Amino acid sequence: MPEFLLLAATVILLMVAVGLVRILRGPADVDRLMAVQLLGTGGIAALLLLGIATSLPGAVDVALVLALLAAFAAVIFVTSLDSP
Amino acid sequence: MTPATLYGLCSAVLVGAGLYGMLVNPQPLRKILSLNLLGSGTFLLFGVIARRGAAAGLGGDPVPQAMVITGIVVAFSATALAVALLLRVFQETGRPTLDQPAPKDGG
Amino acid sequence: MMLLGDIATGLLVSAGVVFFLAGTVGLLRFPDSMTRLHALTKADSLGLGLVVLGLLPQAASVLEALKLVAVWLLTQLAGATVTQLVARAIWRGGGRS
Amino acid sequence: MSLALLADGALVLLVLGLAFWVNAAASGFAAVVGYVAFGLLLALAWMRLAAGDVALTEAAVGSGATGAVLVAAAMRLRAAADPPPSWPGVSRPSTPNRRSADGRDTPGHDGGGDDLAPPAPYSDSHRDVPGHDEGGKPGLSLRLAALVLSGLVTAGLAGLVLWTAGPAPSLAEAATRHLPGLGMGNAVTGVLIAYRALDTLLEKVVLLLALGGVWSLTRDRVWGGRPFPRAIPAGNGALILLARLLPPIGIVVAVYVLWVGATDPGGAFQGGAILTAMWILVMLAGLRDAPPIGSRRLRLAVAAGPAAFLAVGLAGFVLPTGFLSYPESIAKPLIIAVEAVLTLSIALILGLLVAGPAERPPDPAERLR
Repeated sequence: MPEFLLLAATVILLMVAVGLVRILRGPADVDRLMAVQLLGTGGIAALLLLGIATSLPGAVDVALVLALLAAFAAVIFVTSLDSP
Repeated sequence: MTPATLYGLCSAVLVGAGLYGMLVNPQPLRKILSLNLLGSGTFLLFGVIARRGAAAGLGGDPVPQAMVITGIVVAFSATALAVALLLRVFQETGRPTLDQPAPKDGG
Repeated sequence: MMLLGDIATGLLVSAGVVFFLAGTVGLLRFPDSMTRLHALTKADSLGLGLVVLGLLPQAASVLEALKLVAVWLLTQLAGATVTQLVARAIWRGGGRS
Repeated sequence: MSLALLADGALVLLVLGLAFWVNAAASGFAAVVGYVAFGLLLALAWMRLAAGDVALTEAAVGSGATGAVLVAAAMRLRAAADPPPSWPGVSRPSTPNRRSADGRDTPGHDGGGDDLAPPAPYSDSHRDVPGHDEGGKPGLSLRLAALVLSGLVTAGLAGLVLWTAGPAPSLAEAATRHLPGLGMGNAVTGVLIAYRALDTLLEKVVLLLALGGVWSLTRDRVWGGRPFPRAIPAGNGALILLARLLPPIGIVVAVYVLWVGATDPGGAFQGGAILTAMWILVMLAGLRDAPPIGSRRLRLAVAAGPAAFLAVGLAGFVLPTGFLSYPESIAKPLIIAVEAVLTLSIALILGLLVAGPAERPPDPAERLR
């Protein structure tokens, strides 16, 4: 089972990495933001998979904190659009 | 190759990339970013050393890890100060660079 | 029993991976920001949701399982808000390069 | 095991790719966004290095708080580089030229930048100078030299990593030996609060100094006022919902992270940074305004954390144990108490650092306090 979970984590990481092409290409800044958002979710998923596969202590806690802060960058982006 | 060695090589490249960016990028904001890359690379090197010092049932040596935690917080405060300075310069001059505003050729 | 849990994990995590794939492909291939946002939300909610659901049988304790569900709920909340905010920004012309 | 190495390889590739992107991106905002993603992945890398405490810190401070400061800065600089042509419902944002013109109301006090300030009160004359996205790249020879230097540094470090592949000298044994006496299971927290408490104390002082530095960049006209250019109106429904729902959860998670820090990854920094994020969120949603930096209560609160740490440390002189040491019988409650105070003070200082210097003049009533 751990092998399968590790494989899934690797695949998700690689896929999200491909999605990062959006950061490169843009064209708009919101597109870049979306790529980071996807990376955040994928990163959380990979972290959970890795954490459970290799039973790392604290991995789920780190995922919890990442999930809590997931909206943070986007909120700052949007509020600075409204009031520079 | 062990994972620790892999991350060690990663940290070496990060330090190099951060150093290069800091030297070459002309905009202060980018220099701040590169400095943070350089710092992250250094921290990661500490992490690798800590990982290799795993003993006493711990996954890594806690002393370098604790130092890195201190380092991350200090790096954040340095970044906040640098960004505040940059924004203040920007407020004064209307330009996000440290160049003199007059010459166009220097650009 | 253990086997059944493992099978469930395999199926659900694989389905989650598929939704991440869909999100990535959509983010890359869809023509404009609004449609890309749509693709993103699929990976956000369903992808992670299925992965979490699949990991539940592997959780070491009830507390860990609860934390897994909490992670998913939090990303749901964050994802929904971000989608709303970003959509508003696109609508109002924030999609400048 | 090789599969785990594959996952590590994918992670390292992603981290390095993002690092190169941060260096090479065309616009400042794109680079900053890359940096936020970079920090997030670095937290995963720390997890893989069996450093859960560091991963938490990196997620909360390295990626979260640093990312917040950088995104906000990039947005401000970007707004200057190309102001939005039309922005329905929102008045044209005040440009920096405008602001610096305001700053000239009090020449002499403002100091320093006067000869650099644009001559006219407000003109578009600076529009056609190169924006921050271009700017003078150094010449080819200099770039080559920088490349060689960075390459040498990288090669040196890589050689070091490969050459010293064996187990490193470790203080893990020594660190774990006395943990039971402190009533703790997490060696990293033990190092931070007990063995190397002086570092942690001085780090608080560094945070205070940085805050002093940031505040000293306030213009005289608005000294003692509030951060952010103007009060943020509470208008955006989705954001307000998030800012009402998330902070209670965040506070619970922060307390959990602080509490679990005694035995598992977690602690004061991580908990404090989570609280900071919640506070910033509430401010950005317009539910609470930022505090005026001239307020005496605020300053006392800022100083309270380091002061409490120092007081406990000095108490060690009176009791027969020594500076910054804990009497063994009450070590655990004392450490938890110190950590709780530290968490609050860290949250406050980090939040004020993210908010930045004051940009609005204080209310007359506040000025009197």
